[in-house]
Amino acid sequence: MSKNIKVNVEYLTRVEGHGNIVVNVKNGVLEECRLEIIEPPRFFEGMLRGRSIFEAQHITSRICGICACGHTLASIQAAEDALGFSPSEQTIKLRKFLLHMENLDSHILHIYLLVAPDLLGVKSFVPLIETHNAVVRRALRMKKICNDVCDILVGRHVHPISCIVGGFTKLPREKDLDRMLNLLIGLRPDMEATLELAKTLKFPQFNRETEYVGLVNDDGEYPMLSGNLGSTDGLRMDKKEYRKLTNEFVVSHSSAKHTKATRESYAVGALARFNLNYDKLQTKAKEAAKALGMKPIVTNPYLNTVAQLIECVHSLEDSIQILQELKDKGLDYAQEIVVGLNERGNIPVKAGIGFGAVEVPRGILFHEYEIDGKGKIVNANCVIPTGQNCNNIEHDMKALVPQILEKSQEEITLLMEMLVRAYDPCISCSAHFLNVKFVGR
Amino acid sequence: MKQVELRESEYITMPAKILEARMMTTQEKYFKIALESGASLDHDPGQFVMVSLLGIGEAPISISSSPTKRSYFELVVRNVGKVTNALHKMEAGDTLGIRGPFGRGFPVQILEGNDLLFVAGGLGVVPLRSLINFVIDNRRDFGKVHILLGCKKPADLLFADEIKDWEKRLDVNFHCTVDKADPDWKGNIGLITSLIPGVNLNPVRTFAVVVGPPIMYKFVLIEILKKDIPEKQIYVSLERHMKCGIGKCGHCQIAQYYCCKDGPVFSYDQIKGNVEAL
Amino acid sequence: MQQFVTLQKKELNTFISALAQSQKVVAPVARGYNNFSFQEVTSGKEIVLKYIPTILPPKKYFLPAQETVISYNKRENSVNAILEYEKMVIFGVHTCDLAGIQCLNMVFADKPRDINYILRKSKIAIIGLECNDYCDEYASCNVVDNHLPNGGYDLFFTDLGDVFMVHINTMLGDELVGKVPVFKPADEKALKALEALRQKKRAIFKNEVDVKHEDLKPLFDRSFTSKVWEDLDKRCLACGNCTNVCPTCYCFDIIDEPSLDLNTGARYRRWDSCQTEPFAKVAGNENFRKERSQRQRHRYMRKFKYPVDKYSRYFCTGCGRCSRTCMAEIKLKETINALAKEAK
Amino acid sequence: MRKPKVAFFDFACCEGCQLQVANFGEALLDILGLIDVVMFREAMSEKSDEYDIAIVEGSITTSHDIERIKKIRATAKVLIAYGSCATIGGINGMKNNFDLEDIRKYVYKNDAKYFETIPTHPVHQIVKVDYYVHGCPVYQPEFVKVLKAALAGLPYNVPDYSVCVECRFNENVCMYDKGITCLGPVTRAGCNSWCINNGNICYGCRGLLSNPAKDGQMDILKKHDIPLEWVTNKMNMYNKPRELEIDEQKHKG
Ligand SMILES: Cc1cc2nc3c(=O)[nH]c(=O)nc-3n(C[C@H](O)[C@H](O)[C@H](O)COP(=O)(O)OP(=O)(O)OC[C@H]3O[C@@H](n4cnc5c(N)ncnc54)[C@H](O)[C@@H]3O)c2cc1C
Ligand code: SF4
Ligand code: SF4
Ligand code: SF4
Repeated sequence: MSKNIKVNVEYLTRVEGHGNIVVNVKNGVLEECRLEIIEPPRFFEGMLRGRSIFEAQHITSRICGICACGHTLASIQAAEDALGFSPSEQTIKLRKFLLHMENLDSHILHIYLLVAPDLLGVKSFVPLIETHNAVVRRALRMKKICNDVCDILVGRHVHPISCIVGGFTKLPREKDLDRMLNLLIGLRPDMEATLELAKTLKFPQFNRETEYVGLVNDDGEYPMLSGNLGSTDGLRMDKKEYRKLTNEFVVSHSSAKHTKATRESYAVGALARFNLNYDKLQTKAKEAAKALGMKPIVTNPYLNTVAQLIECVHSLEDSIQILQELKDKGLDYAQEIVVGLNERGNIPVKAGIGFGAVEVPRGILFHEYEIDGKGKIVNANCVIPTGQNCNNIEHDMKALVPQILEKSQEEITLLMEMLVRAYDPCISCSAHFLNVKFVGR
Repeated sequence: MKQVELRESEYITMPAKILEARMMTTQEKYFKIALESGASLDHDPGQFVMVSLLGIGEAPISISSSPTKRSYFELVVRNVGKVTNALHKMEAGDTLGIRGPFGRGFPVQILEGNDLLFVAGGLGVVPLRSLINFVIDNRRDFGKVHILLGCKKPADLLFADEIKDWEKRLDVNFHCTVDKADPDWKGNIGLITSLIPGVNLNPVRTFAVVVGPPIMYKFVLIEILKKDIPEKQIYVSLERHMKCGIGKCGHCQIAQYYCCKDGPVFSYDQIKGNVEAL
Repeated sequence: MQQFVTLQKKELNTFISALAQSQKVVAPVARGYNNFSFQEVTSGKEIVLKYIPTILPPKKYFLPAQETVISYNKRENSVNAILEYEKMVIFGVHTCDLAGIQCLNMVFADKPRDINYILRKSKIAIIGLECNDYCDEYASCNVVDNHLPNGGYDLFFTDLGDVFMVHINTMLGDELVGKVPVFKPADEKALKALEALRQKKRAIFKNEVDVKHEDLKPLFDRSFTSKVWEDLDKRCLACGNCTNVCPTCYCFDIIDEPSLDLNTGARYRRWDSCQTEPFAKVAGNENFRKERSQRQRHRYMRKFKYPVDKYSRYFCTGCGRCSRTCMAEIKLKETINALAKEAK
Repeated sequence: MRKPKVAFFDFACCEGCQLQVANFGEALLDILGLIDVVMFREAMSEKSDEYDIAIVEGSITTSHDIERIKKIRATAKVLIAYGSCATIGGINGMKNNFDLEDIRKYVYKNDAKYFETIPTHPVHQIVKVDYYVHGCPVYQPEFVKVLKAALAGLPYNVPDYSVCVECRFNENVCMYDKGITCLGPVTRAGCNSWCINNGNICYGCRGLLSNPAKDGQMDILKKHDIPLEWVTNKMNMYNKPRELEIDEQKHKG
């Protein structure tokens, strides 16, 4: 068997940000296989220097419009950690809810608009408007509901407005809670239909032993907003030590830095969380997992999409539960904070370092800030899920290509693209922060 | 919130059809329009209409034809923005909406029997033409008639054919000037103010009617006042931003006057000393 | 029809809740930081009785910030005039705002009449509420004579401690009172208390500026070229807040908005502000009020001079909103005093 | 009538503005009824070099970007700058607060040489822009307005009055009443005072008014005892690249 294959996917589509895939097979031997990230660097990290720690959220939210709420929450966590400020129970609850909405929104977008076209054999959701109109409408409807809930909760989903260091500048009123609850309860039938649809979809078969990394904790809650770092290889450490885990290094072909933990690479994201914390999922989510034939530990990266769907069920149900609790207890509106006053001494400022580790749709996201005595940022670092996954994707590709060499070049290309897309890479995010360690070329 | 349909409203437009449309200069387009109902617009010289294009907006445009023309009316539109640009794309056979006529036109009853001095600069000839043609159509009812016309260059001259006709008439004293001539130009060269001193008139029984761009008024009025025409006998037509045309929206306000309702024609006496008017 | 009735204060809730059963009721509610706003209420408990003028005056119900005036269909070449309205009761309108509504009534009843305004107005019942004392230092209702009720309401409430004295001014007011059996005929004692309050108010409310009521207009007649406007030019941000909150500012823009099919659509009017730069601009880049000083002068003239020439009435109600809302702290009373000082 | 072909392009940005399109819900299908989207990399694999309307997101930050945007301009009949990054430089412009060499070294250390960068430019500083949709992110109702205008071939005028106007319509308690500065008075409206409605201040993401009242603004700061630095600092978050135009005008003048 001597075959030459050259795959060069420029401007990978249906992912957020710019990426290229390069595969080079000569005489049946894989010579080159890599994922290039070519998003223009935006220097967020450099730009943060000298800004007030209270502005970090506003700025870092703009790293990525898709996971803006995730960046917001990670940034706030790091900032509050640096300031030694503990948010109230109510604030934490609302933040968890926000994170769920982001998770739901992002997963729905990914499942329906980015992955489904592959599985249904078309180039994008646009042809589906003709062939699967009801499905497209459902997807858009579900997405809109998440969006509407975010509008009520934080002003908007893309770059949330009211969620800042210290708490919320505007708390939902009683009728707002009702509106959100109604919207989410109304989402249930569409979620059921989505599960039914998922049962009919066929995913490529490919397994590779992988180390899965995510937040873990000892209470009964599926950890998203807080916890320690853990892995399926048994790793466990405090979030402060995240650099030991991520071991970032730069590779020449990519403007996103790569990471590795105990093995040569690791994976983060819905599948990692599913594998690590399956037990803590909401009952309905577990039922969904069963129906979809998912049981930890799943090592087929293509099934990340299915793990996302299971998380959707979890996020929806957990959100409804949180809303119910908030409604029963009632919100304390005295906690509504005035933006800007924090910067003027409401929250005392001291020099320090703070860490944020939050499970965002694509995996664990780290923010770290060092501030001076005036609350100005002197150093900033972010490690983005896709940056962590990049290395793992390359290892997956290297394992996958020899298994599918028999296929046509188009099929190979598609399978590679689908693999990358399964990770739901957010390349615009990952290209923006490159710091830490650089391993020379 | 309830929404109901109203049978009457000041904002309702009358459907109208363009009978004829042609470019007059590079910037101005001429339209001959008739109401679809067949009714006459029945306007006074100097009044204007709101031209409505659905989905685009409305613009106040002076009626250029004399009310003696009953079955149609004429507009001349300069292309300056959204509505006027869209109007320029329209041709004969197209329909548009009309509201009006609005405003107070020239006081024809007062002018009757008197000598008249018309001074028009640039686009000012458009509204003034409705009065000039009305006077010409009823020539016997008026005294001496002087027409002074000015524009930037010969190519800007509007209604050139008609003007030739005015020029030829024995019962009209006509002069025209351009700021900048071209080789074919045989007439006067210079600002319109230069024509005024040469007019031989009797200030006691002369009424001056001046229409032109804002900067023109100041200088023309100085010259006219030098002729000892009483302030009450000088009329101007002012242009202001307008939205409703019925004296509510506030855009066209000059002191206590709404230009759309109390104007656009004012006597000098009415507005002199008003720092915002001239 | 009884002229005066009383309502036990604790019964206000019953009255409002009962009214809210059958129609929309709006009343002042708190927005924090000593700001208030007219909002829909379903019970009397939400209402703040002691409030300073709301952020937006009740004009927002009479002349909505944005309203559709026509809808159209291009393909069918059809144009329909539209009225948007809502039947409602406004509770708690201060005397200055009653005056504001009266001013708007004059403008929109002036020919050609504005049908939209007039019809909408006829669906709104107005319940006034007396101010027993000054709202704050920005108010100047005395100089324009709006500190005492001068009509313009269906019912008028005066807080007399345990009871409200309620003046029934119209048949509609009588109907409202008749709907809920909580009102009693006013007794002698209550009527005396009302008279005493009015007396007391005459002592509290004093001319707020250094100019007498009748001298305001002549002052503005003389003030066209005042230096005071130059000073405002430097300070004013031209943000338009002062006109938007003014109960007697009614200028608007007319805008077409096609629907997504690009065939149908609506033409609506929307509040506009003479303080913004493009307001008086015409083609050829001529702007008749280019400078902020000219625009500020225009605003003041539109309160103290032009309407007096036209309607023989000051169009400032003394509510103080423009001063309260101005970030640059341009204050109406100060401006008037500065003009007066200069004129001396 | 043939449906106009629309292509989306992204430069340095967070792609949140493109996401705003996906957030329309089912109304998106109505929009897609009017136009033929031939390229939308975030959600579509189809590619095309033929389009009538180019919707450009993101700022110009490399010399490669300059070439690319020029090509897009040459192909498109209508170019819409979409989102603050494209219309005013936006958050990317914060980079211009620093020395470029310095920031490159800070972020990429020894590898800085691989990452070429130029000062952040909004699109109109490089090529002609026909329509602007300001905002970080864009306000969907305004985008719909602009799209309709572009399809009808009509101009869209971005409001040249301040955010305060809309803020008053919404009856928000003014931030200055709370003792806080807000860029609303100098920022052009059109977002329905989105941030203030939700308890935050205006950061000026839609760009400054054409004639902001500088003196007045200073006055206010003095009155509220707010250091000027605080405001310039906020201004420099979104509006820094504006200086490049002012510099240019100085050169020309
Ligand atoms: C009483 C009166 C009679 C007029 N007669 C004629 C005429 O016979 N022929 C003619 O070509 N023009 C006439 N105009 C001017 C014409 O109304 C404006 O040029 C037109 O409204 C501009 O609209 P637009 O949508 O094309 O421009 P826009 O795109 O809206 O704006 C372009 C410029 O015009 C200004 N403008 C906008 N709306 C108006 C308005 N309603 N009034 C004045 N300026 C405005 C804007 O401030 C801007 O500077 C008249 C104006 C008035 C007030
Ligand atoms: S001018 Fe000022 S004080 Fe007078 S009515 Fe208007 S907002 Fe109130
Ligand atoms: S909060 Fe900001 S936008 Fe609103 S009125 Fe005050 S300054 Fe203007
Ligand atoms: S309020 Fe200011 S920062 Fe917020 S969206 Fe509007 S212009 Fe942008």
